[in-house]
Amino acid sequence: MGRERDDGSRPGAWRLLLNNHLAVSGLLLLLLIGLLALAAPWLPLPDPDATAPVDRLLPPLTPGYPLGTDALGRDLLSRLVWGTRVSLAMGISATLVAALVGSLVGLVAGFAGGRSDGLLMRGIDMLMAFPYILLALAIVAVLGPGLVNALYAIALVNIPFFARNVRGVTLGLARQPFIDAARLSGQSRSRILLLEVLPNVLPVIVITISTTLGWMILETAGLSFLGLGAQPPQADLGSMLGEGRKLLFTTPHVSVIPGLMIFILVMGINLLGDGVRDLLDPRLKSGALSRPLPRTRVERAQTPTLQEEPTSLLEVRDLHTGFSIGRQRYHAVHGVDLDLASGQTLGIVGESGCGKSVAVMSITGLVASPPGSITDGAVWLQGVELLGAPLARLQALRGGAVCHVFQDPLASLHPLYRVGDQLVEAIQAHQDVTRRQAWQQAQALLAEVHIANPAQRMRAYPHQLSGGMRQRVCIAMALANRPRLIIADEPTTALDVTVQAQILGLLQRLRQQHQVSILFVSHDFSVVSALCERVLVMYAGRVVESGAIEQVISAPAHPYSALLIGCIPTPGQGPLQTIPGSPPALDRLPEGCAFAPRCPRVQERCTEGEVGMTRLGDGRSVRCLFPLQAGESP
Amino acid sequence: MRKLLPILLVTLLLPAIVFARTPPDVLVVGQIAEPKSLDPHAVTALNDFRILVNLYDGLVRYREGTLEIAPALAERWEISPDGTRYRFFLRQGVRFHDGTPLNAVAVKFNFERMLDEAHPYHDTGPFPLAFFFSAVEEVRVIDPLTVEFQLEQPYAPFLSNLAYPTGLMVSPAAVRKHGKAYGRHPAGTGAFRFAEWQANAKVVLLRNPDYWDGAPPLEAVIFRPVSDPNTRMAELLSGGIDLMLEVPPDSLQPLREDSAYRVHEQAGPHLWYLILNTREGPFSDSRVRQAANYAINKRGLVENILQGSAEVAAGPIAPAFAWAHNPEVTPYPYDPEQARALLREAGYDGSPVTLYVTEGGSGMLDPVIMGTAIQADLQAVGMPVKIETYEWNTYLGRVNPGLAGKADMAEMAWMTNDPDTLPFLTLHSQALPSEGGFNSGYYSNPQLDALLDRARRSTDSGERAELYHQVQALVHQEAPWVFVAHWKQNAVTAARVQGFRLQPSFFLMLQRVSKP
Amino acid sequence: MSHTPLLSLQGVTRHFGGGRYPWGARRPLLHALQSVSLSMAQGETLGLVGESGCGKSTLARLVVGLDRPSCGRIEWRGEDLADLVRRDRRALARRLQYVFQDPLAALNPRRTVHQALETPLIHLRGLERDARRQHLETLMASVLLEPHHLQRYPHEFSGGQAQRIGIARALAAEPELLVLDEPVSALDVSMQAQVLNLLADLKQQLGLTYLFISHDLSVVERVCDRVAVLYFGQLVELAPVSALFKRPRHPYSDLLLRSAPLPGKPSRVSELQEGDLPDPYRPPAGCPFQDRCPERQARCLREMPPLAPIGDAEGHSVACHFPLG
Amino acid sequence: MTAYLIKRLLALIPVLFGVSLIVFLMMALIPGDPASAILGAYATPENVARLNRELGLDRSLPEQYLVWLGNLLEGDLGRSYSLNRPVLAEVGERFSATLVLAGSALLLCSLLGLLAGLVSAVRQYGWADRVITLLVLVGISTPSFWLGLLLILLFAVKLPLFPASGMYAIYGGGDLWDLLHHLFLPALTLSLVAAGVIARLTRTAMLEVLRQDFIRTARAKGLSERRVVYRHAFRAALVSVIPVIGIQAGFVLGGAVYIETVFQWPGIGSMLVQAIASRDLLLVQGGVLLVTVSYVLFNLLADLLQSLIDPRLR
Repeated sequence: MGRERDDGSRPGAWRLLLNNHLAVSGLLLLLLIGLLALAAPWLPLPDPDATAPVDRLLPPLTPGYPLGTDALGRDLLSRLVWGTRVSLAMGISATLVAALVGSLVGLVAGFAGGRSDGLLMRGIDMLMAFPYILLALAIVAVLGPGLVNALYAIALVNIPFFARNVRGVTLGLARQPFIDAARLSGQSRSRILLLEVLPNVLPVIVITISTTLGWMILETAGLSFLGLGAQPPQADLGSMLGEGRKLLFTTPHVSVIPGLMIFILVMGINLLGDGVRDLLDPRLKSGALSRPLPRTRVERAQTPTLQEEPTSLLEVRDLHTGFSIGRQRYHAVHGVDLDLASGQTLGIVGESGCGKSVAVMSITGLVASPPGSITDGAVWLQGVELLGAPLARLQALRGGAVCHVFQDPLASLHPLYRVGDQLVEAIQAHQDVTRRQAWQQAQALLAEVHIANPAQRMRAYPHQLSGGMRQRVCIAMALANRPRLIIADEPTTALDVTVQAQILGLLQRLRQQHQVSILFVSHDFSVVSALCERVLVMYAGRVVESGAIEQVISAPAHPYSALLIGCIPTPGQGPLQTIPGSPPALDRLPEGCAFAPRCPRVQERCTEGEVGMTRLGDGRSVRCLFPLQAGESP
Repeated sequence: MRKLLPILLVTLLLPAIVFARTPPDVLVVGQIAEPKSLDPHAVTALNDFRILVNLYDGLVRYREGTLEIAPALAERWEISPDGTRYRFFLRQGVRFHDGTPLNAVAVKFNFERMLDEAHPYHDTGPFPLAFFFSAVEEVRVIDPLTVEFQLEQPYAPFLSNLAYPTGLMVSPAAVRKHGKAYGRHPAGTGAFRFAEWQANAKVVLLRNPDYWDGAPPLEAVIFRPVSDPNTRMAELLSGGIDLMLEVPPDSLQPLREDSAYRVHEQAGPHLWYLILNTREGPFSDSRVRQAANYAINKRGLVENILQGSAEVAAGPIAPAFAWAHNPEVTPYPYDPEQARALLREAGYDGSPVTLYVTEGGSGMLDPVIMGTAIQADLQAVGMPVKIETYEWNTYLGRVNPGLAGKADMAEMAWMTNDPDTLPFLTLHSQALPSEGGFNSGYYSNPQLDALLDRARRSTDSGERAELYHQVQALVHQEAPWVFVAHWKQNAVTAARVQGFRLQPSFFLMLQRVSKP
Repeated sequence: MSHTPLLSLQGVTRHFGGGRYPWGARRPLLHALQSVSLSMAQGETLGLVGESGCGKSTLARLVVGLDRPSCGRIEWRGEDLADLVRRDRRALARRLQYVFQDPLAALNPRRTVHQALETPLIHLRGLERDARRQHLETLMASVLLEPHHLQRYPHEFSGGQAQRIGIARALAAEPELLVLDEPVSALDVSMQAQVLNLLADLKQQLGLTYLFISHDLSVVERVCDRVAVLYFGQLVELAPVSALFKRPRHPYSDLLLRSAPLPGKPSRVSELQEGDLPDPYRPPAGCPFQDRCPERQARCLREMPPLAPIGDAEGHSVACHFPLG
Repeated sequence: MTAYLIKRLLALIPVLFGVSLIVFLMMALIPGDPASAILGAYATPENVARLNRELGLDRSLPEQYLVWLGNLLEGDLGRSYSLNRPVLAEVGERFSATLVLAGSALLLCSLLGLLAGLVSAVRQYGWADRVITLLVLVGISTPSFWLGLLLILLFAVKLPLFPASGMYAIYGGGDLWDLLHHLFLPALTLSLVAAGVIARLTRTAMLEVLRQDFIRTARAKGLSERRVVYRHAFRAALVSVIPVIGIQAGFVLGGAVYIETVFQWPGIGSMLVQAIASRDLLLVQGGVLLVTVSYVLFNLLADLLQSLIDPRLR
């Protein structure tokens, strides 16, 4: 899923930002304040520095002084507007200075690595270890007070944030293959830093700016508050606050008004900053940072009724699962049916993005939701309709009657818990046993999946095991509660070929010993054929062919199956076959047969109307109007 | 998790119910900062003096409510006709808090510790204000209760210097015992003795029941440093302190109207002024200097900005020195027209001038706001002013070496104990920065020099008064400064504090205060 | 074929870490490659197979100069590579190029294909603007992409297309030898076929030499002339492809062959196959494969077998005390 | 682990050395000197020179630094000019107060931040999330120096629930309740910003972790949602939150400078402000060193805690 549409959001960045209500309110707030500040010279405001001691400390809403006056009788509204102008300019310039210097330090440290990195970062450590206000105080004391010097001080104390953030990202980037590629393209180090690294670091710099700008305005205000910033009579928000603080108990408005202004300004910046961060941070993109629900959301138009008593262990009917991202709807699974009898093995084969994983994850509601949702169909497991079952029922079945083995065993195991604890947890979730009993059961399970030294391995953390052992642990965990069905989603893809063979052998044995059914998902026909009796071939969210594995391999009926098999290099075969073009976008499925645009046998009828499944006998069916005959090549 | 929060809140709020007010007979004083040391010879700040004068006595002191010299540890004294020998007769039976007796030997120890670099306890210093007694040539023990000072030359301010905290008497035994740590283990003869000092939290003094001038009514005095004026105010309002000093002028008005508090005010020997650079720039012309004096609305400053917490100044000698003050010299009136005329006459070209402003500092009142107001006034008569603000220590570092090449005007304030000190140290031509003085504006006038020299030598107070009257008139006319204000010190006490009075000396005398 | 090989490695070793901390403790030493010697003739395709962590990629990075060997020597046409680079920083990149495993990660997401392909033309070939434009078009055509693709960003391409761009960039330098580091393992089968066919065509057209790294034996068998089997940083078998697939002599090669799944054939390996790779921080004294070897004998635990010629087929050598019959 | 600890502690030495050098240089560059600071208005060049001689400040700066360094190795931080007291005594007394304030603020901000972030993530887009998000935004957008004053005005003056300043009651008190009572307002003020930062981070980390494969595994095991969130996700999220708490230690220690002044907390922050104002080089030097050490130790503690939770870091 998904890599192809990774950056689909980019052109609509503005629109996305505008979709974020908080960010928009922040933006509006800032625009308003910014405009006011920019327009200060043309606004009908009295001179902000004109003193009138007689009119001092007038309360707000006094005629002629909408916000009242300060201790010298100066108009607070006018000072506020002019002061905001100064504060904004200060905050922005300090941020830019800090961003420039800090990013440079971070880039160089992260890219050069080694000793220069150590040296630069020790320097940064020193800056960070120094209480920042004292540092600023000392700098201003050395340079003398004044806006520009306060600006330098604030910029200096904020350099570490940029340096650290940028260094972190640069460090990661420096190990990226594309940096090696640039070196091999003959670019010099400085050019690589400037042309290859910097553009990728820029979002981080912008994010850091958006998070520090508000902070810097607060800090500058802090310095001015201590009298080290703006020089009288010039106003900035901090010095207004500082001048007013002495009067806090008697005439609070003199300090509350600039205080509120600082608050609103910084709030606006932070709101907008959050929006910008959401937009630029790749982790937050496309709504990925929403909390997935305990089960996939089901939005079926109607609850399906059972036509006939289900005979198989698992029956899936007309399953539709999709993803909603923004206004786009991606149809990952588009009407899938499958049946699996007790003790049977069924393989699902297809290329990445064909919906095979989503289909099997939908069975127990493990498709992340949002953004995923099941819009139609039904799933019966042992006679229970899973999609409509209450969560507690589903949780009792998960890990009980139906278990999962996932693709990446390292990512699938909790990195912070010992393997034994994770097994015990799985056992205790479904069986009423003591921890000691569960521990013993778990150890027996490890022995059953042929892990040497199970007693010792129980105490190991996942990262201390090899890939093959981790996958054995995952399988042991799946076996913990004597399941009827194991759903294995590409369980060997991340493993080495020798380990893959072992795991396949293990699954084969377990199936025979425990009479457990296996639903096996893979992109690799060879792997499926090593384990499964029957196979489904999926393309663009649909099953295009199903049947016994030997028959499908030896005489594929769907042109897609035939081509896919032809792509696999086998000894003594002619030139490799290829499939022209690429799979259709899931949000714009073509009418008719989804494979039609790439099919060498395409006819006009293929692109008109739904193509249904055709039964071919022998338990085989195909979704093609012109299926291949045995021995025919596409 | 969900239950934790309310429990946390309740436990934190619980002690609020038993909110303690200060008990009777214990006076809590809100200070502006923590004392540096309780060794009277080692400190220079008024904040520290406020504690010390309750812990120690000097040979002489200021008479209650005046700046006149009165007997203290010395019952009486004699001055030789040439004004170089002072003989003091000590009070009998006075003991330091550590039990050792106060006698002539102890007095001699006190002065020699400060002045004699070879003294075994000179290293318990430094003694920054020892130069107050630099005229002392020798201290002689005549008999156990008689001590004599030999001066190098006549020095009229000597007595008032003795009344200054630098002249307070410490216990030689305690100095010997604690050495460099004496400042934290003080022993004097005062109305209160030292009990406890918690860093940045409190200094506790307890009643001295054997005080020679009668034991004070208060059982204890606690000095609390609260450096933030708002917090100080909050403490006063919430009952955490009984006596608050240096209340921001704007906070005084509501307190005056509140019967729970009593506001005290007292003018003192303080002057707030602007040093003018008479060596270069526009202020080298006395007409421009006068113009500045006319242009600045001093009454406005005093009444509006300082909220009546100061009086308009006319010249270098504060009215608090009643005997030396010349009542015929009146302040320059606020007259922008006159100022403009004088500027025109002097041919001032409207070039901008630089004003040094400090952010704070002892006796500087509200320097930034005042500087800003002055800037506006001068601007109004066509003199553009550029302000440069500095933190107090940096400020002194820039102003004391002289303004030449840096600035045309600088804010300054002095509190002195004798009318001699201020003009002698800041206007005498021998006091130029290059000579080690404070004449940062380089004012030089042989006539003034002669007047000051004579006043200093004279031991006849009538003659001195006459000379200072002339000084006042002359300096007013010549306007080497802009004379702005004499500060009225203020304090607020809780209503139940009785017998409290501020002193013109700005010292905080608590011997007669009670709090039932 | 000339007598001096195009590329030869002599006793190339690479380890990471080692030495001591400032306070005296020993810094762990990781052996990535141990004394590998092999040579390549012009025009051949040498396959390099082995499991993850066996040192395949380390070897590849050494060959193209992205890394330096800890000891040993790499020669290009009999000349020391290190010397060559010292004289001309870019000399290596003009002769040897690299195609990465993850095609998208090897392209800067913020630069267009045009920028990516133009870089070697500027820095390695020093071409002028017009010449570059022409070259870019031929390059794109040679990897079967349209000229308008030049203006796109990497994320707009599928994995197969992106890998073709990666190949185009490597070709832009007009190298003689291409190091292909698992060029198809990140791709779907259909894409894999496209790329493999393309590589075969290019080799024929341009007379390239390939160092083809893969873990997939069926792919290696199709594209390679000779195969080098790497296990735990050591070369355990080197043979012409037909010889190896017909009759592997090292037990590890045999295991690899038996493990590879084939469509329609059930697995031929026991799930009980025990043992893991040895700890790279503490390599065993003898043969690294001892733990997993069914033929293990006492000698294997003590003595590391040297790579020695064996049997009938020319150029077949194996590092085993007891090679399979 | 020991090697790691030793390494970290050794890395502390150059940082401390650098910091002390910076302080020394900075204090040398600041105009004004301790003698003028002590003498105030009476600081004539003559008096200043005399006092400098007595304070031993007439020596060259490198010489002074070497003397300081030599004394430091003997455990002597010198004598404060302005307080006429050993620096170690003063700094020690002040530091314990700062530790109480900063430590409890750090504890408070971690607790509040983690709790808020957790609730906010679990109830994503619910009203609790909205309220917390808003509060967090308010927290990180308020100038803390101003907030402290407002809190005093509200909770000490208008509504006398808490004392306005100090660490213990001035009369009586002195027990733990008294301390907590005085601690509440300053610790709250000091922790608010950091709590906001931590809350945001916890929320993001939780949401990120909830997307991980091992959470899917936990669900596939049939675990209850409560267990999935609190036992599996929260612990994993902690791993990325803890180092940020370490960094927040720096902010809290830095922020203590304002807060200690406003609440008259007898800590090292307010001491340093005064020490800089009075150009008390040795006092500044000693104070900054101690703050630096504690910052680094806080971070070390965070790292140790992190490796305690995450076995991969051991």
